[in-house]
Amino acid sequence: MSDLVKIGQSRRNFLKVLGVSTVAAGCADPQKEIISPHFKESSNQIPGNAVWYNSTCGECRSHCGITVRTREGRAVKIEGNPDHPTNKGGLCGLGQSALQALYDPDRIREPLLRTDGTDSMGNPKVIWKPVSWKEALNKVASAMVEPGKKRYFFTGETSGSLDSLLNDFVKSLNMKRVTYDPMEAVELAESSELVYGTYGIPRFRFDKADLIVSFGADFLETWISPTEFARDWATRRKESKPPMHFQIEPRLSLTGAKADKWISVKPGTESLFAAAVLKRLTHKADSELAPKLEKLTNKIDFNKVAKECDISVSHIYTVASKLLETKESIVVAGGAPGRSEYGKSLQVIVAFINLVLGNVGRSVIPSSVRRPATSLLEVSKSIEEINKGGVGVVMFHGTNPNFALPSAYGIKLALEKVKPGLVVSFSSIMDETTALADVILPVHHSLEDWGDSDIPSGGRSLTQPTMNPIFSTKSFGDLLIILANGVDKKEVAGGKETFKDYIQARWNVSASDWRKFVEAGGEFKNTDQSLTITTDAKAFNIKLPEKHGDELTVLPFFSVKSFDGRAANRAWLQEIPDPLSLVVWDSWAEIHPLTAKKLSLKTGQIAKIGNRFGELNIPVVVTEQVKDGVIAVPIGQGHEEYGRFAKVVKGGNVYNLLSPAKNGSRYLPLTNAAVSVDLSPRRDKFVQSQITEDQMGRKIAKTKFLNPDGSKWVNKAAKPYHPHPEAAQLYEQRKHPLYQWGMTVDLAACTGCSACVVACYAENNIPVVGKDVAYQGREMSWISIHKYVEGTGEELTVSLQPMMCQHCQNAPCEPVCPVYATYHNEDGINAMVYNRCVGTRYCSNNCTYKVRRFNWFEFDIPETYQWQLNPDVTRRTVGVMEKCTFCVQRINEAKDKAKDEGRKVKDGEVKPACVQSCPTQALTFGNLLDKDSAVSKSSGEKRAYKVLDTYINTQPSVSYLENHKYKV
Amino acid sequence: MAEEKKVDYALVNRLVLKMLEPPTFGWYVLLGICLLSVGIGAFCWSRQILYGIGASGKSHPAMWGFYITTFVFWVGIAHSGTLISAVLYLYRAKFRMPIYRLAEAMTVFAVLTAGLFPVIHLGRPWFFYWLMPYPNQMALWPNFRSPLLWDVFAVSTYLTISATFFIVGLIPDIAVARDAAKTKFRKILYSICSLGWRGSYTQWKHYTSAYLLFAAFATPLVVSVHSVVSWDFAVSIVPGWHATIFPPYFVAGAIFSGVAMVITLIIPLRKVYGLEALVTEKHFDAMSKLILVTSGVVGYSYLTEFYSAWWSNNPFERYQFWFRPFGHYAWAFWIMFTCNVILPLLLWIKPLRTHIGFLFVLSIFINIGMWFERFNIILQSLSRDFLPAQWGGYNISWTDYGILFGSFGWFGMWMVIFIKFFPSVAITEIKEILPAPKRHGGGEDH
Amino acid sequence: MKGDKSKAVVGVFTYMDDLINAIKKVKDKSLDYRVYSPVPNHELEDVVYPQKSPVRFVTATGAVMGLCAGFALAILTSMDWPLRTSAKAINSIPAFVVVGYEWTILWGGLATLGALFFFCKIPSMFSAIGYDPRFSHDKFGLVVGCSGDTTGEVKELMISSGADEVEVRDGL
Amino acid sequence: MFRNFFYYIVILVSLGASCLFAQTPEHYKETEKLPLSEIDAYPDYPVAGKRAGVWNNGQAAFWDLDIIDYFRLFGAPERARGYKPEQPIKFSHVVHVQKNRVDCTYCHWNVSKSSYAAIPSVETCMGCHSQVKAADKPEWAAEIEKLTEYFNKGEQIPWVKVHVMPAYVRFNHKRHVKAGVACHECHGQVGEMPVVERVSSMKMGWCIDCHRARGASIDCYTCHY
Repeated sequence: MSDLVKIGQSRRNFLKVLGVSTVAAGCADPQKEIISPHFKESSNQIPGNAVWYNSTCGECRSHCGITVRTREGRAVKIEGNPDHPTNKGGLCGLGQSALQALYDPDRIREPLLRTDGTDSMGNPKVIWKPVSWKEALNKVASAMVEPGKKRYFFTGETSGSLDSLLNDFVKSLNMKRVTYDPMEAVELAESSELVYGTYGIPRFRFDKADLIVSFGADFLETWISPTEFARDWATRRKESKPPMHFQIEPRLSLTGAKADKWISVKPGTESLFAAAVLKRLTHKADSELAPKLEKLTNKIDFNKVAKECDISVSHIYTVASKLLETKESIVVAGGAPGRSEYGKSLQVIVAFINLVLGNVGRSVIPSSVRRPATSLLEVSKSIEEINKGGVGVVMFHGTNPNFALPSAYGIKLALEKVKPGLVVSFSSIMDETTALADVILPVHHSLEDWGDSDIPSGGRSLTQPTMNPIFSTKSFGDLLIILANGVDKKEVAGGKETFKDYIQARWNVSASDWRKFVEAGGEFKNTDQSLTITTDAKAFNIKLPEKHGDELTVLPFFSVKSFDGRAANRAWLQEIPDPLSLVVWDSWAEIHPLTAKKLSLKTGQIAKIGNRFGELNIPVVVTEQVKDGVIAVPIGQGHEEYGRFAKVVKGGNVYNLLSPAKNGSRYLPLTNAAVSVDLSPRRDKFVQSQITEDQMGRKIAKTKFLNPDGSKWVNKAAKPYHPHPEAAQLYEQRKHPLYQWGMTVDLAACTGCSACVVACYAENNIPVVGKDVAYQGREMSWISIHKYVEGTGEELTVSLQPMMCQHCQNAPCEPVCPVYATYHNEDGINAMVYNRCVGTRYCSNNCTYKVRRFNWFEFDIPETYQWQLNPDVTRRTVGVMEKCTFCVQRINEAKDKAKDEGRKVKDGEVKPACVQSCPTQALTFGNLLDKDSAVSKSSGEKRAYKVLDTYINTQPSVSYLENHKYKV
Repeated sequence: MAEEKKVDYALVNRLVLKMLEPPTFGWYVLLGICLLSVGIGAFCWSRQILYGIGASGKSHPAMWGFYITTFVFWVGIAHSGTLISAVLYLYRAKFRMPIYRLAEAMTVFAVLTAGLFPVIHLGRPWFFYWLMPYPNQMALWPNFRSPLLWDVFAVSTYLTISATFFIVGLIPDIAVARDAAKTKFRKILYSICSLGWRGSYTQWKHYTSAYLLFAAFATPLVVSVHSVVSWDFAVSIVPGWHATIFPPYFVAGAIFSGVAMVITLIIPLRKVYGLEALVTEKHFDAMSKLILVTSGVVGYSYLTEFYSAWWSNNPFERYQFWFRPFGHYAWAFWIMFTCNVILPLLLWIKPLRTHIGFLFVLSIFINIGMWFERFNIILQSLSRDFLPAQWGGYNISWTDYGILFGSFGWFGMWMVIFIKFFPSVAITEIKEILPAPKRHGGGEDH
Repeated sequence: MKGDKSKAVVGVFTYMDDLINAIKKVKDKSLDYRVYSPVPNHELEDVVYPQKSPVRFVTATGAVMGLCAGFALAILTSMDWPLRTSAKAINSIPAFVVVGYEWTILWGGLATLGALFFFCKIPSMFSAIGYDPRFSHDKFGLVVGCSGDTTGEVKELMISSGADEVEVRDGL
Repeated sequence: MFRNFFYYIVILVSLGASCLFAQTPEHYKETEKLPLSEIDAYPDYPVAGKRAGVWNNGQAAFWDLDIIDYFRLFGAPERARGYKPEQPIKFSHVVHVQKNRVDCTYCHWNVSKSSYAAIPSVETCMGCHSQVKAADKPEWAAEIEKLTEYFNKGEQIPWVKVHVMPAYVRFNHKRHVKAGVACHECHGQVGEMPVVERVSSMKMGWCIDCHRARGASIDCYTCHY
């Protein structure tokens, strides 16, 4: 592991060793420095000032708007675009970590050609030979036009201009385009077509619902458009009488953790549950639909369903009666747990429920903007065809089937049979599929490239380059145009030479409008689609699951750490603990205590999970947050390629345990792969960020329970809680002349998605330490999501609490520092001066919240990652303490601006990175002295409390607002 | 003093100066072992400076560990030296005479060792001087509100005063050695070190007066230094540290460990150099009783901590004191409890109080126990404090062990050199308690 | 002290009562003398140097200065660049007591050391008149400075008091 | 007795003195200056030799021993007053500022716009030097030729930084310029320097001294974060 994150031992450090004997050498840090001024003066780039570009995130299919901060021509931070209708300012961790894909040290930097060589032992080994673009493109072009050969283009989901260019490209070159994105909810689009008559993923409006029922859809984390949904959900969740939320899934997701009730069903039986609920609702349907639905559900027997789902039958009645009671609701299904063999049936039933309840058009809006093209059927057919030979060229872009499909599909073997044809990969990172290519054409990252996409709410989002390409890469769109033009198919691009021109032509707007849209990051407008519902008769012909076996099954799920595997090469995401399992730098298997007892496994032991398709050797996390008999494993870890940060996580790829899809399914069913579990011979360190999840009644993360009518639920059995009396103040309290910065954290809105943590890593140059150092408990994150669990089984309550420096007014850390390296400044910030710190670490000992981090080593950041570092924040050296500063660089920047304009800093002008990034706006920051500021208002709310303040009188500047949860 | 009847000035000189005879092979071996372990410690420290403090086992949240434990341990060891030399001097306790020089040497060298640890412990040891109040170009001063700065003042004062006390006490004895020196090297060495002491009566007059004043100054230091060290913990808010009992508890513990260390050192010395006439069973009996008393105080303090945690109804304190005997580091607690509270109870048996072999073994156990006492206080409290989500532990690394080992070598090195080159039993003061030789009516007890 | 001290008569005594007798006689003759002893002794003290040592005044001065200096250091440096830590006052007097206390002891101790050196006239690189290595061992020495013609008288005085041996050396 | 102390002192002093004489750095020697009298482009300042107009004579706090300046053993020369590295092009501020009266902000135009006072780009230089060739002064012409070469190759000029600050100091030029701090208060009379030299210690005490005198913030977070 130390090959991954090197611990520095520079010459400077060596001087320091000498320094001990010769005393004064410590101050000798600067060396001769060279300044290289810009060659050209640029009108908008002033060295030292940031330039922001609006663009669109290219990390997943939700296409959030982003605004990218660049310094001296280099992207250093990605934030959500507040004007973008999809995410309205927040951005998930994946989107923010796009920088680490851009600056991935393992990025492919020039075109590569596969040659066969041998390693030092004489074994055959692939050697990648760098070639010129001309040579590489000539090779590809000649293979493309070889007559009489089959040609394939495997792509991910595309949108907007690229989609149309790609389709024209494959059409004119007589290629077959195969699309595969494992996360795309293709079954949802299909069911939408069946039930509503509109093919495409509907828009979901979680802010329009007083009741949320989700069958496995983790809409706060990875499902469809999580940032948008989280924001909508949170606007309502913050209310004093929030919408009730049921989550029906076998493994508690983050969304489930935020739900009022988690109903843990057996995997694959969600459709039965949904059907049972539908049965209770059929009478609400109109006269035409009702009999059909009754027919559809007539075989449902509630008790049988409850038994099959392994739940109490009352849950079905509760969910159904709540749906009947509530006027405005939303029912969704999906996510990995919802994608069983019967996933499509589930979606159809859910669509019917929404239809019956009148949600369609209000909280569920059928839409054809996002039309998934993913088809596993096409993929497997194409693989069969490739196996037959006679293939001229196979191209890949934006998809990694060699990782994201079970090995049973045999794509690796198929690609070996392409010879003498050519396998071409348009990829900027060596993933598992690219590793099989003959020619690799490295493409721009979306931050270096042009592009556009359609927004579900209407309008178009534009992607623009935020910096010059750092390596010899080319835009994928440009490459398509060059290749098409090179083989005399100029009609593909309509005569355009570059992809940018192509987009501009396709947008067909005036030059001034174009400029306006580029600046804004797209053209945003609300288009109301007229709604006509036509239900296909086939929708009533769905299959429901029969009896399930009792064997152990594996349940893969998408996680905020790795998504479907695309995020595995981000050091930040690997380092940040999974908010629920708390695992760092690893893959893991969640097992219920009862199952674990049967298998005699303990947390941290490495289990061998295998079936006839493959095996995993991953550590076990014993937790009640998963159904008995189910082994939940995150998707996306266990890469064999995909860069150093992905490869370091060993243990195998969970896709390899799954059996191929049956019955022409367009997606891969993820549940119900039977496995056997054993203790693995593999030995490895296992790191969890917490050693306990019990808050021992300390009232750190508070949850207020509500009765269904919204009043406070009082636990009469609980012991009375005696807060300490108001503490006397020994000293006169500090007066702040202008500002007293403070923050509030709404625990009801916090989903634990860890976007704030990523934002903090990116903004504050926090080093990634790697697994070995994390194993010693030496992570550096300034803000972390703490998880506390109370209750067991049905009563399980998970609290997720972002914990950062509380900037106490009576900070215990300050008076103990012998050198004033930490003190209280006049803005109420608990300041930390790195260069004054000698490293006694007393402050950390005395910190009640233990939020101070110490630089145990000089962490070596890979060179390319260094280009991301924020020049406004000092990189801390070895031996100094560091912690959250409320992003003082941003405060100073705002003050600087305010001073220029001769005014005070306005409310909302300063947002620390975490506050800015929060998709749910759970965090509020501002001046506590200003009684009208948002933070003053929210810290004065009834729910507000300060952690441990009644015990130790630290008087934090950070207030938390209690989480609330219905007692159902 | 029945058995000392035959002891006269000449015998004292002969016995003590015998220890200064040219080193034997055994002495070189001992010195070699010490130097080797100093080397190991130095290597570990260099490596730690090179890579960062992460080379040691400290972690989040246990940011203090072996080094501060060892620091407190050595400061504690230092205490009994001053107690024996200064406090007992003021009380005119005669049983201190044969052992006080060794105890004082132990004090100085233990403080010398302890003083290294705060620097070793620093994240950036090359800036250790920022803790000193000196005018600098940054126009910055240290923070006098920090207990660590109090430590700097307390320990540096302690080192200065105890070293002065020690050296002043040595001057007449070095003069004795000078006058008996056989080799030229030693002659020069002792001439320089004795600063030209002649023992003229005016000198003696000022000397006794100054010595008394030194003793008077060193006495409050005995109480204050370890109290200040204990404030490092007691002033903070960590559950398990934040207790008003800490100063007396630490001082008692310090004396306890110090007396044990004196026993550990004096028993082999007495054996090797045949000092049975000077260091008698009576002295061991007195020291055993001191151990018994301080062990009682320490044991009582342990129990008080538990009681006050329970009585306070403070969940953090309560959990901490449940965690100590039954938690993850329970082994450390039980080592401490056995060595410091249970084993010393055997000293109630009178024959054991003068049983040399038993005392030697017991004293080593007490030293181990006292090291673990500090380990318990520091590590256990830090690893389980307010937020359960931030709980953690300590990953003991070989750097930790290496530096701990090195500190014993460092201490031992000074002791070994001292014993061979300077009188490690106070010649003058033993002579002082002997009856002055008189032609008429001798035998008057001083 | 007074008179011609060209010669020094050195008497070596084994017994303290003999020595004291000799000193008394020398004192009666108002001769300048010096006593060497391996140990300090009260009886001797009463004869030779009955008044109190001035070291204690130096010590007291040092200690008081240390107390003031300690508090001054802490207070003045805190005022020089007032940085607030926690809600504590810039002049947190209770915290500064430790500094004052330690410096009282430190300065007092160092002043005592200085006074000791000053009054004992050490370090001294010059050999003392009439010093004999035995005086640090088990013998007492009495050195009387006198003119050449009184040496016999002094010699006689010492022998009569019980000196083991008497020797005449050159004085200052 | 006093004689002994005297010996100790003599030994200490001679040790110290030997360091002093051995280590007087080459770069610290006085440089020849053009007469100041001809210059009227500057505001009034006390004419006090080399460091005229420099805040506190370029010295840190009054007790600063200037160890770094005198003993190169103890610190990087880059941090010492008198640091005067050789530049890739022998650019003379004397010619530009003093003779031709070019305003500082003409080339360092963003000094009031950003925290950096950026070195002008090659293009900016060529703005004038595409015309100005100094054909009558061959040694100047050679330097301009070098500049033209850089321009033609499209390369940046690797200027050597004179005012090197540690990475943990955040100095904001804009704020200082807007507060009315004149360039020469820190940088000295650059117009008199044929080769730019560091005339201020730029150590913390020196900054603080001025901040205190002018009532500017002395909060640590103003400069260190």
